[in-house]
Amino acid sequence: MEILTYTPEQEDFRSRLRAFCEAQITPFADRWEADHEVPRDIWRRMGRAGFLCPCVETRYGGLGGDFRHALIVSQELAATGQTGLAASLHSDVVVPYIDSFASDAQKRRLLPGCVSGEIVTAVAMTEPGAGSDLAAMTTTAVVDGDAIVLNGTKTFISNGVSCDLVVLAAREPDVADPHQAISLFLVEADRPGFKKGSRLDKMGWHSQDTAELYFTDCRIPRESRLGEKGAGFLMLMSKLQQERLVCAIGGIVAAERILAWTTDHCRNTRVDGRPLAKGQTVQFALVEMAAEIKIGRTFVETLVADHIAGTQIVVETSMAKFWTTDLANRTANRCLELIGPAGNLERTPIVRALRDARIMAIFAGTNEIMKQIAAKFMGF
Amino acid sequence: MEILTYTPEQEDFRSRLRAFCEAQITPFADRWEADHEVPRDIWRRMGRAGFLCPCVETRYGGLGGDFRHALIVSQELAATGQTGLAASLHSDVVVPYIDSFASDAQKRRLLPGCVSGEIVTAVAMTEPGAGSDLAAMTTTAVVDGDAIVLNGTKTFISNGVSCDLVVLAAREPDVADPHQAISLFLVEADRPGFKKGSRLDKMGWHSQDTAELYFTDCRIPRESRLGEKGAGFLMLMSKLQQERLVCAIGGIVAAERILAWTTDHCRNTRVDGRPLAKGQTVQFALVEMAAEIKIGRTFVETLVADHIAGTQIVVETSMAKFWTTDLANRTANRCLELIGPAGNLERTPIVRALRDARIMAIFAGTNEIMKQIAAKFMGF
Amino acid sequence: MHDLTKSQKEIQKAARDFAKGEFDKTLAQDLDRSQTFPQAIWQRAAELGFIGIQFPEAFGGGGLGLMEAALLAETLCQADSSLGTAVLDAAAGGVCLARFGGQAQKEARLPPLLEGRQRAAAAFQEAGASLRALPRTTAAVHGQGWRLDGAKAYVSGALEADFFLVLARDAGEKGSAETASMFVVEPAMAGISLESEGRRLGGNLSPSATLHLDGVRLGPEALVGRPGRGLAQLEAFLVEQHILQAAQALGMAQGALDRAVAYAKQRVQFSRKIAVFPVTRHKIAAMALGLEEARSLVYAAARAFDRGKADARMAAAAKLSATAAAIQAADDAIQIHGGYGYMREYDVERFYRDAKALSLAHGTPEDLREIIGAAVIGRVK
Amino acid sequence: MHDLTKSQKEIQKAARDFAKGEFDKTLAQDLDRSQTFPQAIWQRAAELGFIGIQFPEAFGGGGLGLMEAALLAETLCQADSSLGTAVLDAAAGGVCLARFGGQAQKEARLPPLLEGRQRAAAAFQEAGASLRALPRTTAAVHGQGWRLDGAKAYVSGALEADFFLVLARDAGEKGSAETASMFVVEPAMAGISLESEGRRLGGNLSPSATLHLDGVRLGPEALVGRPGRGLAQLEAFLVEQHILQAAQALGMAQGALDRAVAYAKQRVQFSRKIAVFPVTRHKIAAMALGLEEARSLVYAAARAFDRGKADARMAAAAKLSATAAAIQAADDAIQIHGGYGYMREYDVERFYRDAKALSLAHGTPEDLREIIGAAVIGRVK
Repeated sequence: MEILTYTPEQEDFRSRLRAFCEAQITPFADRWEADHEVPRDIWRRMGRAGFLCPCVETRYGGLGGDFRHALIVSQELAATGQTGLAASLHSDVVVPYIDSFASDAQKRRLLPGCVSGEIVTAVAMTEPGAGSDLAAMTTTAVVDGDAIVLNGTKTFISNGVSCDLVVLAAREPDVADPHQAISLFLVEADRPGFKKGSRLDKMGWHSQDTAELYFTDCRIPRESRLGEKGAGFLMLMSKLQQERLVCAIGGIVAAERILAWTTDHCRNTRVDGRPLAKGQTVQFALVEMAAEIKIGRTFVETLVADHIAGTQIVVETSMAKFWTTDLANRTANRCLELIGPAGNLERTPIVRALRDARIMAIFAGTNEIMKQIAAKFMGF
Repeated sequence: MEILTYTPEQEDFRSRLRAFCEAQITPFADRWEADHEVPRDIWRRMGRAGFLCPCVETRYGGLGGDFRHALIVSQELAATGQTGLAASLHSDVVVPYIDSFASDAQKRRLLPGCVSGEIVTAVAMTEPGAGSDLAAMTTTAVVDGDAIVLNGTKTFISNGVSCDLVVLAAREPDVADPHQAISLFLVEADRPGFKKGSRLDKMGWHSQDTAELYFTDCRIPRESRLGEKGAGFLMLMSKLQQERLVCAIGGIVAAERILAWTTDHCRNTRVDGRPLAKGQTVQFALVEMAAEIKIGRTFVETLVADHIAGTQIVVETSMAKFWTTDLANRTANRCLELIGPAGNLERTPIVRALRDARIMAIFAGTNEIMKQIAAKFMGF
Repeated sequence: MHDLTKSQKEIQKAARDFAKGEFDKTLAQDLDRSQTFPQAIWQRAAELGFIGIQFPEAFGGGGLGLMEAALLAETLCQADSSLGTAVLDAAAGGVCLARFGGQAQKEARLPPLLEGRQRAAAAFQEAGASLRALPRTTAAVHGQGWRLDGAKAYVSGALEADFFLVLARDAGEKGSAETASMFVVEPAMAGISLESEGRRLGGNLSPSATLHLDGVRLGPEALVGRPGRGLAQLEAFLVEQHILQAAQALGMAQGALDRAVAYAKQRVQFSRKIAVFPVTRHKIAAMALGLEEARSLVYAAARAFDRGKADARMAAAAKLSATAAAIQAADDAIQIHGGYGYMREYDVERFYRDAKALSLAHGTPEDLREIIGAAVIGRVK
Repeated sequence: MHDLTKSQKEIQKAARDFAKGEFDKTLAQDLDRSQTFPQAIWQRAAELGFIGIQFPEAFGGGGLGLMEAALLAETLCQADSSLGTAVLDAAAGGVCLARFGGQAQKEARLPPLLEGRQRAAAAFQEAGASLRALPRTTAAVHGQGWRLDGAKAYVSGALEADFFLVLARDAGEKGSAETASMFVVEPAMAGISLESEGRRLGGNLSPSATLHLDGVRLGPEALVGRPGRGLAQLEAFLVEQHILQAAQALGMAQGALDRAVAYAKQRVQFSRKIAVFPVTRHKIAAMALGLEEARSLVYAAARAFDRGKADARMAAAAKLSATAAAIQAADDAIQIHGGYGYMREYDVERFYRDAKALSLAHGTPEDLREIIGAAVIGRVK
């Protein structure tokens, strides 16, 4: 059965996006990977073509779409074999903070640029000493007259080099309770005292610019606070469901792409004169992976439907995040075994996919954190 | 989201069935297991209460229900901790052959008894030398005047001792092509030349009477053929989707029951003064199992919906059968580890569940056969 | 491959011959069903010197090493998982006497065990307590001796044991100490009662019971080893026990593999022996790999034990590896047998149940992972 | 635990000291990035006698056994997965010469290898052919020698190798034979060309190429071993190679485990060292268990080899076990490191890539399962 049905507009969106990707992204993916960045202009082209932030309301320049758009974008971008153009992060993880919590004035100022690709965004929570344990964050935000002064270091920030705007989580030291001391701030990249580190060198996601961000007496206007003072944690929590769902979608579409490529490879590659896919053990492996992926996809689609309907699905989303991202890793590993010695060559696209997939079990809350959350909400 | 919604009648059916099971089955499950059979009368009581063959049309005595009833029955019976009262086998696997392929006369004669529990049914395909490989079956059916003469041996026949009526697959030797030589026959238990073997002694399913059936010059009336001559394979194939879906449902509900019991146990059992469920590794194990089961359940429910809608889901059903039955085994194994040394005592209900679960990966087509079918239909 | 000595190979052969002569699958199935100990086979094994071959010769043992005991255990359990473990476990409690007991205790108690006249059960686990926790059963000083109160659960072979080894927390007048001591108790003693635990998943030839100790008075001769050293003695017992259990599991894995291979080579489906299908072959390869990994590890641990170099981590790893291999091999063997694998007539389902039972006794996989993790990580500052 | 001799322990220590002095993680990261062979380290290793310690002393080898070679490989790869494999693999092709070559070949070719002056690549795998298939590359008799045509793929270290060992099907005038022969060829020979295969997932310090052989004329001195015995020689090579690869994988597993434990003992989350969280501890226990299983098996196989008792099944099992342990340990190490585990700065992602690469070279897991399954099942009637 079809869990999700798409409107004709969404189907049109998908086919236009696919054409866009095939023409403007996929052919350049290898170059971007080698360059360790995507050209700034591709964001603008993607934005101008209407593929960024489709869920933003039309009065701020968006399509007023729903979360099915996120699934479409994730799926089409997965097929491009690069991660640098992190549209899902921008559209479905970062911009929603602005969309949900910013004042109308902030929205008018920022959202149109986010939609058009003029403004690339990042969200900065993790610190060198505060990964899974957000309450341990030490970056401070101190009100000083009309300004707020930021000090601290953030790390593993995706779009960290290319970002024009950061949604920053920081502690307001005048509040004692660590959970009520966190606020969010909108920080533009050109603020004095805000310095971007160089790109972190990673196992995968080579075209994605992940970096440390340094704030040294960085002054931002007092009205840069996003939402209420001390509501940072609540805001983060309220958006994490969507972020994790974005990850779960990412896990499934990655696994699907890896298996699809491998299945084609096994059909078309002869070993000792016979297509790999004619071998019984290869067939069983392909069937087993296909089954897991199909089962996972069905679950994720029901969560997307629930999320659109506004249902609270904290436990299910946490489960989906760890299960699908582990699935992506497992699938990539098993596929390389089927491919054989060529599975060690980077010219085999699945090799990059394996490297790219590995981070999914770590980012946006490690899979261990997902299990802790599920355990907590299940009352253990 | 709710994949399946139930009618008020179905909800009522569920609560009446639950009450019936709690009063008339669960308290006696241990005794039936020890006796290695269920009393003949419980079939009749269940039938009279309207819980057998709910999908049979009302004119033959059924409820005219749909496959959601099968899910309800499977779920409620799983909670009783016995397998001898194999209502799903009778209602959802065997009787559908009659329901779909019998003549109106045959239906009028047999279906009301099937519904009321007067007639307990079995289906006999497997032979000692023909398990996964049905085309190798050697039981013969030879027309001799007004009679058909049966010779051969069937094995692993559930309800083999208690059955009153067998749907028998046999070869008509006058047809050469092995796939076109198989027909189905309706054989009553009291036919001369039809002998039931003694109960096979199994690892689990102790209250279920599984037996060999011997046919020695067994004469049945010529009109006992079910459906067309030579259509046996096609009829079997056409019903296997539902049979496998019944198995997939069985796998999920078994896993759910095993995990539910274990979760309660871990909440309520203190080791070294602390509930097991407060331990991090126990929590993670419970969450991981819960995730798999939830994901599997979602998939199976979509297949039930598709099956009701008449969609062909051969590949998906094969996948679901092997995945959910492996899941049930995996879950039982892992749960016993969490339970600890008490996991070796039969008074821990999960121990019986582990023994009962093991056959699921074998019956109704081994899980290897499921993968072969999926591979074939996927074009490998 | 494993460089066995001539005498080790002779032990393997003697055990194989013994099992061939004495073990019978129908008998094993009947005993499993009726929860009966194989009395005659056990006594014959004792006559042949198979019981306690790693115990000192002075007390009737074989004077050999744990490696020899492991080879024996493996060979017997390969022949039959239920008969093998039943025969081998009958003297399990004796290990503590042999290792920690005084001269008088050893002289009095070991020979009857090793001659097949008495059986001794290891009664260390308590319900609601972890494997290596300070026991809740107490031993209060009472005159020249002690008074024991508490209960031990999951005691295999308890119903017919002639004596038990138990651990009890040292309880002084001022409350409980953080130490424990080990004692030998007999079923006829006042205050001792046994409560059957009924049928089990596996290990049914040595049915288990809960041992209740209600004000059991013990004289000074009941103490095994040094007072207050009970937990350390338990740890030492577990090292030896885990290696022996691992060896039993190896045998079960090999036995399941043997049966699966034999079946696959004669069963025809789709007009071919199923042993030629790649999926069958890879399943068998996986079974063999798990077994070879475990066997190498178990032999290395047993040899290290005999050199005085074994530790808890190594023994726990041996048991975890070998029981996992046995469970997997038996599970795969069932699957390869198809419907026949689920029938009691075909042994592999019993191997599976016995392997699972073995994995849960005297240290579950969770317990063993805890031991290994703690040893690898060491002290965290 | 593994009962190493004094001299074996000295080899471990020497290797450890060497790695401590010469290996550098920044260097390893740079070489991995630039696909560069560690020339200086390799030559220093040769000076110290680390290259070919299992080769005969007469030709510059160490005259020791495969067990010693395995310990060396393990220790170097524990220190660094990339530097270790690069140094060790530089003489990989030499194994065939040492085992099957004639006196003149050995005298001429082995000393330069073992002195760190030349490198030799094993070029046996073909694209589109399984590991042990009759090669499609042909050797047609041509005068006193042969003419080779075909291609070998995935040849590690090919671009800088001084010679290659290749296998070619014996092609007579009347068509192809079912036998093959082994030859040594040099990159400067007419008809030889190398096509780089670019960047790899792992093993980037010895980048690979496809070796094209187009009408390469060889004299009689190019034949290694006996004519027509190439496939048997390949099998024998694989036994030794699989054990050596297994030893490298052991080192990678241990290296990943070391790094994970060290990180877990210093990383604080939720105000506690993550090494105290049960889930971390059990993950580390699982890593250690996989490693211990593999180590016991690899050592048993290496010792059996040195007693002349190794076979294809044992070697395949050793490699399958150890590479699986290495991949699992490195994967878990990444997860324990969290985001840092994904950064190149923290080695574990490189260990993961190198382990995965190792598992796919000269025998994938599928190939190894095939070898084991065939050996366990034997002939099916």
